[in-house]
Amino acid sequence: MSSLWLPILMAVPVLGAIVVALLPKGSTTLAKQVTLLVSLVVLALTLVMAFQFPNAAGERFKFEATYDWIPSFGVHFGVGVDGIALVLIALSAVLVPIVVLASWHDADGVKAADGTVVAPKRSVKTYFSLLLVLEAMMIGVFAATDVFLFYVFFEAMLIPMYFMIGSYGGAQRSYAAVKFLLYSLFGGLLMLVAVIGLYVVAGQGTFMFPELVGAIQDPATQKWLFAGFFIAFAIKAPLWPVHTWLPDAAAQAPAGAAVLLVGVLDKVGTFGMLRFCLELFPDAAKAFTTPIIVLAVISIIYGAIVAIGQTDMKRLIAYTSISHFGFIVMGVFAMSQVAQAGAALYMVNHGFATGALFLAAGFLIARRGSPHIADYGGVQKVTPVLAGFFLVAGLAGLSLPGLSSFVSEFMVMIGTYSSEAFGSGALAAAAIVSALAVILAAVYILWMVQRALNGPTAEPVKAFKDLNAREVWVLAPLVALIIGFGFFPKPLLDVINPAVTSTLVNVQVHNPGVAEKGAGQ
Amino acid sequence: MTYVLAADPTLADFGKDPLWITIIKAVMLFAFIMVGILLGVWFERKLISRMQHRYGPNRAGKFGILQSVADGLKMGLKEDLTPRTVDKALYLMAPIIMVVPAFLAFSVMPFGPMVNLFGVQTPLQLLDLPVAVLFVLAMGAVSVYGVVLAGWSSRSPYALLGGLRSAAQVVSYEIAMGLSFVAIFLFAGTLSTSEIVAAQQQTWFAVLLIPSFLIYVVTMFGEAARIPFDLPESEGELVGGFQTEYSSSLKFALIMMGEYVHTFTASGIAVTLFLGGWRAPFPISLWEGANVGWLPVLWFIIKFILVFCFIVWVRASLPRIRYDQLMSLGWKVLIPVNLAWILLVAAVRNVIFVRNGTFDGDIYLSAGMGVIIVIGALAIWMRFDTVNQRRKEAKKAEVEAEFEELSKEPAAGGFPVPPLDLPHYHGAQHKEIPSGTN
Amino acid sequence: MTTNYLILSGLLFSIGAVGVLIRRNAIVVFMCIELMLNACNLAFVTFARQVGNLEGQIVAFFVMVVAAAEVVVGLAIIVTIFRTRRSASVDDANLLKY
Amino acid sequence: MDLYVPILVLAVLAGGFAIFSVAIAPFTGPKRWNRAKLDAYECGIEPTPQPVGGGRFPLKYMVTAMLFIVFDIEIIFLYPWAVTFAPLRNDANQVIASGLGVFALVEMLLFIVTVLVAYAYVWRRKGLEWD
Amino acid sequence: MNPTIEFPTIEYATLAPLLLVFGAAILGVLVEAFAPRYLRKSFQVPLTLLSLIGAFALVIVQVVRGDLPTGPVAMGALAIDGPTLFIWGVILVLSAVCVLLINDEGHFVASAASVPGSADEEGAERAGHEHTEVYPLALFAVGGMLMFPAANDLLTMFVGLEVMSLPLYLLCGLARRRRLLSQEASMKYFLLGAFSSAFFLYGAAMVYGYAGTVSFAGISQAMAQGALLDPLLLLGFSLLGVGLLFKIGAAPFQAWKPDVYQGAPTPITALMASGTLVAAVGALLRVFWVGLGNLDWNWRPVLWVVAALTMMVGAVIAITQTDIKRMLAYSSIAHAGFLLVGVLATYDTGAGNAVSLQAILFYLLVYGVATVGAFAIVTLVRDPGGEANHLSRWAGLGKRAPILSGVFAFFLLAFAGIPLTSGFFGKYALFTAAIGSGQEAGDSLGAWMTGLVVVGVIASAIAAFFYVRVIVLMFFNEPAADGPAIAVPSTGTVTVITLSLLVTVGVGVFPEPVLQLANTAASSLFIR
Repeated sequence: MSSLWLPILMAVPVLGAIVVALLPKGSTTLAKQVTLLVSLVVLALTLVMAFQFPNAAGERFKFEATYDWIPSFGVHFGVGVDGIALVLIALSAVLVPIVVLASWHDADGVKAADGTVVAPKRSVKTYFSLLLVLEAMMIGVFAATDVFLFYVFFEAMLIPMYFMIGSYGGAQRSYAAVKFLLYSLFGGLLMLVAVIGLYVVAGQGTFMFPELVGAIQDPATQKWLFAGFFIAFAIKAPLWPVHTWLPDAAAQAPAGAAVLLVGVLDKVGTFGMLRFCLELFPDAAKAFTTPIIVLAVISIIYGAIVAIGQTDMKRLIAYTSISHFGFIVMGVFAMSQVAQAGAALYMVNHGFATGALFLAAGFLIARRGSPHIADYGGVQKVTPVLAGFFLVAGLAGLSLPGLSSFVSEFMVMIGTYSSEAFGSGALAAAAIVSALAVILAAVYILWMVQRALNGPTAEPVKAFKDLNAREVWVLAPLVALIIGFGFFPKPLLDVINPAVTSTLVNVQVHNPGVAEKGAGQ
Repeated sequence: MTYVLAADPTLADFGKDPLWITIIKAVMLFAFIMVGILLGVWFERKLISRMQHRYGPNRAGKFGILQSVADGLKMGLKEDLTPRTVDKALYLMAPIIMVVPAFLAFSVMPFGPMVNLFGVQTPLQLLDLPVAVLFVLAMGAVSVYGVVLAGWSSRSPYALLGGLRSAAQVVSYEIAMGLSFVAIFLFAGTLSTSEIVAAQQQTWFAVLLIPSFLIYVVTMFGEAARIPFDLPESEGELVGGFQTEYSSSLKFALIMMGEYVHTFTASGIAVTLFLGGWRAPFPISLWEGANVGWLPVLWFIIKFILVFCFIVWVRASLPRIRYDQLMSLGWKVLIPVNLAWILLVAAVRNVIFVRNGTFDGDIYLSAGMGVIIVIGALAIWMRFDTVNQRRKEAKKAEVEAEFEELSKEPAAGGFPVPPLDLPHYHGAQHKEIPSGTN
Repeated sequence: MTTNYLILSGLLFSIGAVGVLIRRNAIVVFMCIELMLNACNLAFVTFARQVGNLEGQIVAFFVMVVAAAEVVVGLAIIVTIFRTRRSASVDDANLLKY
Repeated sequence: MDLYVPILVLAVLAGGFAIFSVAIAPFTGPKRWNRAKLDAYECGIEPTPQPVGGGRFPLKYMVTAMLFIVFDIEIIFLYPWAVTFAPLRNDANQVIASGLGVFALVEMLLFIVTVLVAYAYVWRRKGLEWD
Repeated sequence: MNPTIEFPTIEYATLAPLLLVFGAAILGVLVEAFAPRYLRKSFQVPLTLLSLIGAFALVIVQVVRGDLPTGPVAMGALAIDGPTLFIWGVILVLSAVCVLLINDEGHFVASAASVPGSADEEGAERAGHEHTEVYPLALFAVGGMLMFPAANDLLTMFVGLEVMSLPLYLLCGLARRRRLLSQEASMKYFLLGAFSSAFFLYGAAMVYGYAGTVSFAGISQAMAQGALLDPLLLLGFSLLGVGLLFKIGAAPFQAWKPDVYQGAPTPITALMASGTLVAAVGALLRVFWVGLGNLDWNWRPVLWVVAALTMMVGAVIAITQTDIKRMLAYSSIAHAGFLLVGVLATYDTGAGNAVSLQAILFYLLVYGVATVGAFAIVTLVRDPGGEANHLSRWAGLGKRAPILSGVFAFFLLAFAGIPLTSGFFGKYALFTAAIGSGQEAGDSLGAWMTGLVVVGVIASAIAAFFYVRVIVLMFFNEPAADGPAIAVPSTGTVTVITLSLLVTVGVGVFPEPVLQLANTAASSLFIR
């Protein structure tokens, strides 16, 4: 029984990309409209699918579809979603139309207020078709139930993003793009070795994820393979110390691409840890928990501290993300129901929150032509709507209660603190240390808000126009989601929890008491 | 083909002599060649003089027979010059390199059947090898080194050019020569000289394989650098060629000796491979006793002398040809003709073998192959021939046009030229044209 | 008995190899390579004698052919280069005229 | 090995003779020093000694040498072919190994045709022109 | 003398592709000899292409009919088995494609014998002369390429090696522009190539001395019975290895590759980079797997080092290159290293070996195709003085010729092994085979094989850097004011590029048919 939902979901953006690429030269507006339409169709389809999810057939993975792709290698085109994958696909589907709207003029050539060219005119069609290709791959990477297919999307995703950063980004774009590509590629290649090793050692002759679970028994082998996967995901997620590509890439990418990069692409790393590192190599995962938690905590604190020192808005947001990813990784490896559910939820919420922050910052930057915080001041008075959105997004970034990030961050910390997975106090200590980051987050967000939005109005700021309708349409849904899920995260948790449970079963960790607490949240 | 007599040596008979017999045979061979040279030089001069209505040498000894000895002594007593510029080691080695292989080449020449030499039953031949003919060719090739080195080490333009020319000529003719032997091997099935002689018991290869023989005769002159192919020396053009710097001492004598031995070798090969070797010629061969004991040496020497006479005769009759003509003949005529001929021989042999049941195979296929070869060869030749023909005609037309032009304008290019059609220029025939090449 | 020939062949090969590595003149390098090929031939023929079959000799035949073809190609290439390099002087170009 | 002893003997004889002749030559003749005698001979003009390592020579000799190599190598294959073409007989004149027969003929035909193709090319491209 | 001569037979039908190519080459020489100058090209091009296509068709016919010979053919000289036919097919396709490139105007010198810059040369140029000899020469080279991997004994292999190399030596020196460079490349290639074949030959002599035969089956058998530590054998295999590794350009014998690739006319470079590599790897496999299969505990450690070194050297030195052809040459060296990883991946079982073989065959196909495509594009980017090979000239090409640069970028990504390109699956297949072989119980290298794959992965990452650098240069840099012109591609070149692109994309997305083909070819393994 194979369902056509996911293949269609992936085919639609690919077809859209081809259509956009084939449009006659010069029809830029048409290209944008087609892209928007396609992405909205995808969003609609995703939502329909999501509502069917609870009732759909399938044990853990639903909407499964499996076709032979390369029988010689035992590779299948196997797709299917569990709760975590579903919410991440939904996240991508929501973000893409927003990004399309947000980057409506990104490729048109941007002129700063003083007339200097910030970004020269580029091919609009290419940009938007790359965007659609990227969307298809994002859906594919979360939906893949075949390890090889996952790897293929994992690597192939780099290429459209590489061109989006390299061709449409800021002044240092080519440096940033190359750095991004090489880091990811290197990690990916290590993962390739591990993928091959997994296939060879398991000896199952297949790459289907469910069949590979529990296939590797030898602890030493597990450790090696785990390391291969984990390094790739750590680079992707950016975990300290392999995070350095992210600030560059995010700062140089156009705002829309940065949203997708930080909001979705990096989630592939944490998603991969949760799905593959834990379930395929449970023993290794347990063995490595302590060092990984340490890395995660370092990331949390380090990201936050460095963010404080940033003068560039986009870099600052990138560093906050590094801090947040630390939380997610910590949640994943805390091995408790609550923490993992929180981590999964965090992935979604972080996507909305950081997305909103990047976009709001992007609109500011588009008006001033400078990413430096010091160049702004008093924006609030000139463009209250923009400032309002910016403020809400910023507060979501510091996990203010009532906003969505808070729920997830809280769950991660509680889950980690109370995790009895290993019966040690180490996790509790980690949770306590990471709580410091909440304070630091308040510092960097509020400081930025204060410097940029409040205070005396800087001279160039006075000429700012407030958000136009398009820009409002970009930010409003995100803020709505942030607030909505901040008060009512249950729909998300309802789909996430079963998936987390089955993950933990595969990892052979049981702490039902904590699970109950998590469910009650 | 009846089988060879027991007296005929086969390869198995060689390599068994005790050392002292070997030494005796070697000394005999050496003496034969040395004496042969002394007499040969005299004989050649004498013969050629008679052909030119002269007396030739007649002072030293009876009929001047000691003339060569006298020449040799004279050379020994002349001043030995070594120019300053030469590459000394090679300069001195070159004559030695020329002479020694020439002697060695003679060692596989069969003089007769098994004889009783001081109580030992042994073939009258210094040695035989499974690759005897190759050995001869190899030795011929090695002495080319002598020629080249002589020219090279002299460090003078004439000598260098002479040496190269000589090398080019010898190697060119070596190919045709090597090819002319192939037909013999096809029949004899061996490279050993004694066995080739045995294979000629019934018919000489010179009769059976006339084209091969003719080609060999031509290449023989080229290889030995005898007139009409003595271009390496060509006194008129190259002041003596590679030997310019070997003025006139024993070194020069050695070089001359080497060339003479080459001529001898060439004759010896002709006799051995084509003219039945030591076997008695036809009417005498009917007598059983003609081919046993020491008698065959006589037949060999007679044939040898006759071939040598032929060489001298040619020298007396023909002028030296031009270098390009020499090379053209070798490359454009001898080699292709030879190849076609070899294939034809093989095809015919094939037909014969298939007919007498030695081979499996379709006789018509084999015969057809032969026809293809003949027709193919002819067709190719027609093609090349028309090419040559056209070239000649074009040249003729060009010359004619030139003459026409000249006759119209006697003052060609400003120089007063007497009219070219004056009767005393061309004799009676006005239309006489210089002949083309070849 | 055959050992001596093998040693000779090894020596020739080494001389050739060293020559290729240390000589600067293309023709000499080329000659050294030919020397190496001939050392191979010697080794082949010696081994043919030693193991008592004809394969080694057949190989030697083919090697000669190949070496000859190599000579032709190699000389053509080297001569072309020499003509180019010496073309600075009219005299030289004239002397090397083909 | 014994097969080659006679060659050695003859080589010693001939070589001894040749070396003796070369060695003795300076002692038998007179010696009258004259500068001109020691120069290379060049028809009376001032001689132009060639450089060390030999002088330059026309390239056409190189071409001849190459052609020679190609055709000489051809002979390498013709000889064994010719020798084995006929059936091998024993002492009693019975065939003990058949020749290669039609096969050999066909193969040699192909071989020679191939060589002739090269030959035709050389000919048409004026490789066989001398002056 | 052996009294019973085995009557020789030659399986003409099985050898038909080989014979067709050689026959066409000989006909080509005849055309050169007899056709008038203005007609030659119009004879040569169809003759060459048709013969290659015909030979390919003959290969296909044999594959379809499926009655492959079970033993060596032509008196044990050649082995026409599954891998051979696959390699033949690949070589024929690649060379046919390269002939289309050769066919383009302006790559070859008008008169090779004239001195560069002389009036002679100018005259020949003006008269529009061209060396149509390149076609028969290329055909001879292709014939050698077919013979080289099909050889079943060391002698045939040596002859094949030389038949392949000699025409290439000459072709390398025929570039029309920058002739001094081209001639120098030719000489360098010749001297080093001849040097290496001398090593090969001496190795063959040593192995012959050990085994008493030059046929691979015989060598293998001798090893099964005799001592394996015989100095003759050890010396022999090392020298054979030197000769063969030179041909594929493995470190430390890689020095010729960049120079030659840079100097040679680009279509010839394409032929060398694709066809020669394919043939040489085929031959390498035959020597090491078939001939020296019993010695693998001995040569595998050596090849391990060579493979690791080759990958690293190729990848690292490529970074410093400023010439596109040199860079591709170093990339080719790195890829030779990857292929060596496959050669190392021997198993105890035939089925395991078939997996490795399949991977190698697959890699050869995809790499060859992408290489030809890349070089075809290199021919199109031109300066007034010829091809614009300096990397700085390629800056901003993406803006002037987006499609061309896009396709080139795609080929580069395929070289780098990014998923959804053919190169990725090639690398994947090789690495899988290698890791699998190391996992076998009692494997002499064991975990070292995984180590080698890690080295390979690191090399890939380094290699990706310089591929990406070119992409950055083309797309993210501003074009120079006087940038190179993009030649209007001829139909042939367009065909070449399109074909390569289609194969690279097609195999990248859906590799199964090609894998199946390689699998079928490999499953029969090499016959002995």
